[in-house]
Amino acid sequence: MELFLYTALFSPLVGSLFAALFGASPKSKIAGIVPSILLGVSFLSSLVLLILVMMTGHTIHVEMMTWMATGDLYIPFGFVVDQVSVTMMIVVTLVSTVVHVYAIGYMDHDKGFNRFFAWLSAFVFSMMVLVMSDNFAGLFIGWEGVGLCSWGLIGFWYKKESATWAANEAFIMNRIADLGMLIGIFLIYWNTGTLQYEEAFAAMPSLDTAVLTWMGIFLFIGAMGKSAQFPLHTWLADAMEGPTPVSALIHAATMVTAGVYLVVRANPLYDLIPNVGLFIASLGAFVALFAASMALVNRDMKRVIAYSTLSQLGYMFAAAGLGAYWVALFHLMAHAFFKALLFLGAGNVMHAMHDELDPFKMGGLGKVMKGTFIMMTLASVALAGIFPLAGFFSKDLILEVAFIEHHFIIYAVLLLTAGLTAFYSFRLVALIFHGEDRYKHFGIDPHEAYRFMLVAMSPLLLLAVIAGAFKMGYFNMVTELLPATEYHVHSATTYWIMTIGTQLFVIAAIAYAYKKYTSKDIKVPDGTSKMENSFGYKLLINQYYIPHFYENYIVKAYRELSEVFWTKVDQKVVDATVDGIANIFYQTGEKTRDMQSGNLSTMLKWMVAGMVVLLSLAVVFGLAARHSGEIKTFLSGLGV
Amino acid sequence: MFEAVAFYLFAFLTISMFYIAVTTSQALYALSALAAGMIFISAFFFILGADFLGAVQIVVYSGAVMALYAFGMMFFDTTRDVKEKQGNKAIVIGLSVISAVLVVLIVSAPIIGSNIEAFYPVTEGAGNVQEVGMVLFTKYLVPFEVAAVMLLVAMIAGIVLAGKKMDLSLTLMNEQEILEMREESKSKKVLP
Amino acid sequence: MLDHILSILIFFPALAGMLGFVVNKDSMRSYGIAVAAIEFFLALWLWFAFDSNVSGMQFMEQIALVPTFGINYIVGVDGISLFIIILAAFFTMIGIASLGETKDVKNMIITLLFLQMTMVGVFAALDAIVFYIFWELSLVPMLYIIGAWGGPLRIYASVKFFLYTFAGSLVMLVGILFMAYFYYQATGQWSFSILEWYRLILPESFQIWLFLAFFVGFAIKVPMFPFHTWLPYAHGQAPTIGSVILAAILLKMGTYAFIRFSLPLFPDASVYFMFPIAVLAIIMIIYTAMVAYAQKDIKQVVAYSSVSHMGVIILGTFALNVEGITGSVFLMIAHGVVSGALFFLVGVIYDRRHTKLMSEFGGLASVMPRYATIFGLMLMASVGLPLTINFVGEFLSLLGFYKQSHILTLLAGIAIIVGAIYMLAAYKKMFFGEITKEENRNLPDVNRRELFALIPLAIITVWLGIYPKPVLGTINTSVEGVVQLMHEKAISEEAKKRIPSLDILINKTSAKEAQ
Amino acid sequence: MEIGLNHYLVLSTILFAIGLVGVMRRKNLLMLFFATEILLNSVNISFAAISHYYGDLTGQMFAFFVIAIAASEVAVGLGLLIVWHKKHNNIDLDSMSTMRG
Repeated sequence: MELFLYTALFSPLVGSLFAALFGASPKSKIAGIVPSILLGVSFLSSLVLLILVMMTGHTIHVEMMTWMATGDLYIPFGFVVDQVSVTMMIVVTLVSTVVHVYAIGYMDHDKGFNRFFAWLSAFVFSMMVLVMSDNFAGLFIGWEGVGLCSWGLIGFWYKKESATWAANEAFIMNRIADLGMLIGIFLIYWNTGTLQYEEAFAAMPSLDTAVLTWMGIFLFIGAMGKSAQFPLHTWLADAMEGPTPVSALIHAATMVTAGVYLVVRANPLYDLIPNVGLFIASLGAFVALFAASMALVNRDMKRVIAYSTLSQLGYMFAAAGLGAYWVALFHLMAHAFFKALLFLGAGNVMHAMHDELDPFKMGGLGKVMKGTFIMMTLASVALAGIFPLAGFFSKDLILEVAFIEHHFIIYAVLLLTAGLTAFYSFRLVALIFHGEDRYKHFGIDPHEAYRFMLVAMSPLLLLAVIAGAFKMGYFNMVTELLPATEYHVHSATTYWIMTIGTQLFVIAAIAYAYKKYTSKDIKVPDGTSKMENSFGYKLLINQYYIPHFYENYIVKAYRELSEVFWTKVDQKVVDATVDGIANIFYQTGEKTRDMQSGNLSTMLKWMVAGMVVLLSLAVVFGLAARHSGEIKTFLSGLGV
Repeated sequence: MFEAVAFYLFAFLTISMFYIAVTTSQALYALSALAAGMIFISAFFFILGADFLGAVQIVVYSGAVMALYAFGMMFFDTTRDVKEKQGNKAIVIGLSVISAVLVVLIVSAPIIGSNIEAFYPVTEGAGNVQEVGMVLFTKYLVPFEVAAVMLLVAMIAGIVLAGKKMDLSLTLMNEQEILEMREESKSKKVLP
Repeated sequence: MLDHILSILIFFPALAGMLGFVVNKDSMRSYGIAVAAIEFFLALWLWFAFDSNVSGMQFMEQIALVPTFGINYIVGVDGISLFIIILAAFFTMIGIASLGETKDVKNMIITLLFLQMTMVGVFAALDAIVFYIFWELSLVPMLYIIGAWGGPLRIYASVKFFLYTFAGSLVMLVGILFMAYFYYQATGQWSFSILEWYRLILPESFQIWLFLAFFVGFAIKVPMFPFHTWLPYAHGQAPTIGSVILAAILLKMGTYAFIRFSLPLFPDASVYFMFPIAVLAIIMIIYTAMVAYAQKDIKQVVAYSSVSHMGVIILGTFALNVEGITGSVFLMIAHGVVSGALFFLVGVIYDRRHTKLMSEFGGLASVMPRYATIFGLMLMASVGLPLTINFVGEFLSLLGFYKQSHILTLLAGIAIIVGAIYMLAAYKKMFFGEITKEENRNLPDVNRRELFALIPLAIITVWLGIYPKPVLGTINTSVEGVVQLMHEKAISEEAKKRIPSLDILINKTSAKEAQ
Repeated sequence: MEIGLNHYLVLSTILFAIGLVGVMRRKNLLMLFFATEILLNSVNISFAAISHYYGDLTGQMFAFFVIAIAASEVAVGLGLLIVWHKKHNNIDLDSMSTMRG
């Protein structure tokens, strides 16, 4: 079995290195195909492992080699395949295989084709390390590894200023969170004496609650960065500067869910500290609403989807925070499928529209791009949570969890967000695929993507539609590891009212979106309409002025402070002090040089002066030595 | 009583002689005053019972050293006044007085305060010269010999240094030669 | 031969350097490479013969120099110094091999060989006087390198470098002499042997003063805030090879000396000063990182970043537990490799453009992809990404210090954020964007000679990041000995508490009480 | 009125001060030598006085050596002075400034 494990883990790395070999050479298809095949192999291995784990219920645990060992610290490269990680492995390898194949078409005309696949496969490898590691340090390796690959991929088009800026922003924001994570790891090590999951979690119940709370908080700070939770969320929207397959894979399906994975993985810890859990849930609910509100008005297709991702991550955290880890993980999985699909569809649209992102400049594309249209619509339906698509089973479950756990505010917020989600998803669909062919004003001639790209997307489509069917099987599997709480509303009536009510609410939102955005009056907004000048719109389109705030009050302040530190403190204070001390000697030398006039008479005078000084010293010390006793009592009287 | 009178008398004489020596602008006056001062100092030695030292003082200083100076001065043009640029007198006198006071402080304090044991006590019943001879040729034999060698070296050094071109005699040269020599030595003045 | 391998390692380069004066100018380069390569292989042999299960000194040699005052030529290595010696040999080798077109190559190579003698000498010396001699001697070749081959401000920079570090080490010398005096007071014998000193337990007040005296010398060498200002000048003016050796090896003398002298000799004072030094280290980390961000010259960025990382090393050292000290020793090596490589990389671009201003570059990624890749790798190592060499050291250092103080570690951890900020900003300015300057359009990528230096460094960076065990294990054994010694020597309750007892058997020597 | 050691010491100090004044004030090298002699003599007085009042001959011994040194000093010094005078035709201190730093 270890063979499958290692195959699943290392074939992406091999693919990455293979593509990297061609890194500097001109584009060659093989650099895309080989990593894709290797990822397929990885996926198949994961599938075998999944079946194995499902059938036998055994988990596979291997220790490859020692990484760090010093003092009491022992960190191996250890990997574990259990119910949770195998789920993640399937999601990661599946989505990334699809994205790889898709990217062969998508990146067809790009000069950095080979480099792209090197980075992308490296990302998958890091992600696999992240999910398969059996200890926190290994998790951290993957954690930083995905951050690095995300940096490389967001800034893939490095000639674009905005892309490199976004890449650096993402990396640095993640680093801020990683610090929290690192501190969490330190806390775990010094309190439990180990970083292995099993032993650490086993030791936790005997620890002080305060310590556990800090652990939970710091680990969650790490999760907040990676999963772009408020207030570290701004990087995710900017990360859309990267190529679309990257957005699909990293910023929708896998990397951003790592935070959720961490919370799920650390469920024994969070079970012990329900207060932190509640905080996580509240923050999740807040972010769900907060992100959805920004998605309502945004005029950048990819950003809308990014905010939607953010919002869905909020759902996941809400579930995880409330202790419904398996629900969170399930939503993570379902979300990965339909969100990746949505992004890839958006990629097709972008290609067709020559990298135009404003949906207001599209319209009526449904006629030209049938396949993409169907896929994106279905993905949006799944996202909105309409029965019987994947979203219904996962997302509505979260609503039920909130309801059953009697957190009605969270429930209400999430319910409202569900409506908003439906609205903005279909606002996008309507603007892109329905209505007038506004793109004609811009002289664009859209075309459908390569057929194999559509074929590559189809597994995702399939899963987005039917993923709900796996719910029970999945439940049985993961609850061997996670708390097996079934969430059923006690009375059937309430259940039906809730479900149908939600469905109706969502459908109403969809209908409203369609009505509003398929009309023939839709024009490209030019900043004159009444709505665009309203305060709410401005607030939302400017993302609550948070990026503005960060830029002006943190980035600029940091830059200016750095400048001050350098020009003022380092040069004018620290270095000037040193030079000043040196100058004292130098100046003394210069000044006393006159003493050496060479005139013997003057020198004799100095000699006598020196003699006087020495004589006076002799007198002083002679007196001091004679009266040392009295001086000591005097000094001690002064308190010296 | 006699001792006190002698002390104050010679003290006054010595101080005034030395004062003249350091203030006069006439080299010859200075020399004479110094020689006189030296002789008056020997008076103190006699008062203090160091007869031998007093004798040596007169012989060496007034005899040898002063004669040496007198000979030396023949090389220089001593008839003209010694012209000296004066600096700040206050500094000169101030420094001197302060150092004098300090020396008094230091010298007087520990000697009065502590008991000094005599290493080489004065032998009863022997004259000063005898005593001196005994100590000088026993305990201080090596320094004495070294001093002798030093004097020899100094003598030779003095002769060598001063005796260059001694074979030249201005009285035997005619005016022309003397002028040439002067010119030559002037052009040789290469010291920066 | 193995019995005298350390002496051979120390003096072989110097002798070869002296012979170098008679070597023909044209064959000097190959001569230098040959000597450095032999030295490097000797160093590797030392590693091979080294028994990593022994925590004490190995390959000791002792020759009496001034027996009346207990001054002996004593050398020896343990796990702490072993790798720095190897690193020194390694850097001299690749430094000479990758030496670009330089005026007066012959003198440069001879100087480097002398420098190597002093470097190996410092890390191998076990007698305080011998240590001090090598420590001071190391200034001379460096002064020469900066002063003779440096940039326009080289005289100022080299004099500043020399005087500053020299002033510090004079204070250290006073400390050494006092230490020897106390040893004499306690035992009635003169000795400058560090191992003998280890057995001396001093009262806390003595420890504090002596610690301060040593601290001044070491802190200037490290250089710790606020003694760091000589470093940017020295780096800014030094030729590439000078910066590389300075950053990779010479700075390590300070941190190494902390572990060799300050900690085991003055355990109570180390605990007493732990927090003030940690605060200094944190200021050093954050402040210099911010200053690095404000720089316009890429070499200055690397120079300040190197100061910033030295802060983490200091922090790890003063964690006073095995994890922290092991981490800091490992980070010394890591920092040597990474900042050495970064200086090499800066040298590569300087050779091509004769400027180090970042505004002169931009878009280099498309012109020099290989260069950009290696730079990127080193950048990531510098930022401390896992699976690179720096991470292991930084992780362990911070982990170690976390035991002592949570808040301070949190503050020190900001290093990973600020480090990323200035490094990424610099990388962006140099490599990303469109090519703005015409001169940059046709720059040649790294050539074979440069790759000879960079590829091994890149390999080490990744190799020791993934599999640090061979190095870490050896360091760990020796560090355990040091920590155990400190625990046993500590007098105050506080120190006993802060320094963990390891309950391992080291050859316990009966410690003698000082009066 | 008894003359004690202190009287001699004070006298010696006064002479010493006079000597110092001469040393500092005189610009003529010959005069400088005179001043030096005064300094040496003032010390000799105190040596002799101390020797007398403590009944110890060491003081006198020292005075002898001082005299010896003074004599040799004069010999060598005058020789040098003559050389200098031959070369420069003056013995003024202000003209000697080759030691200028």
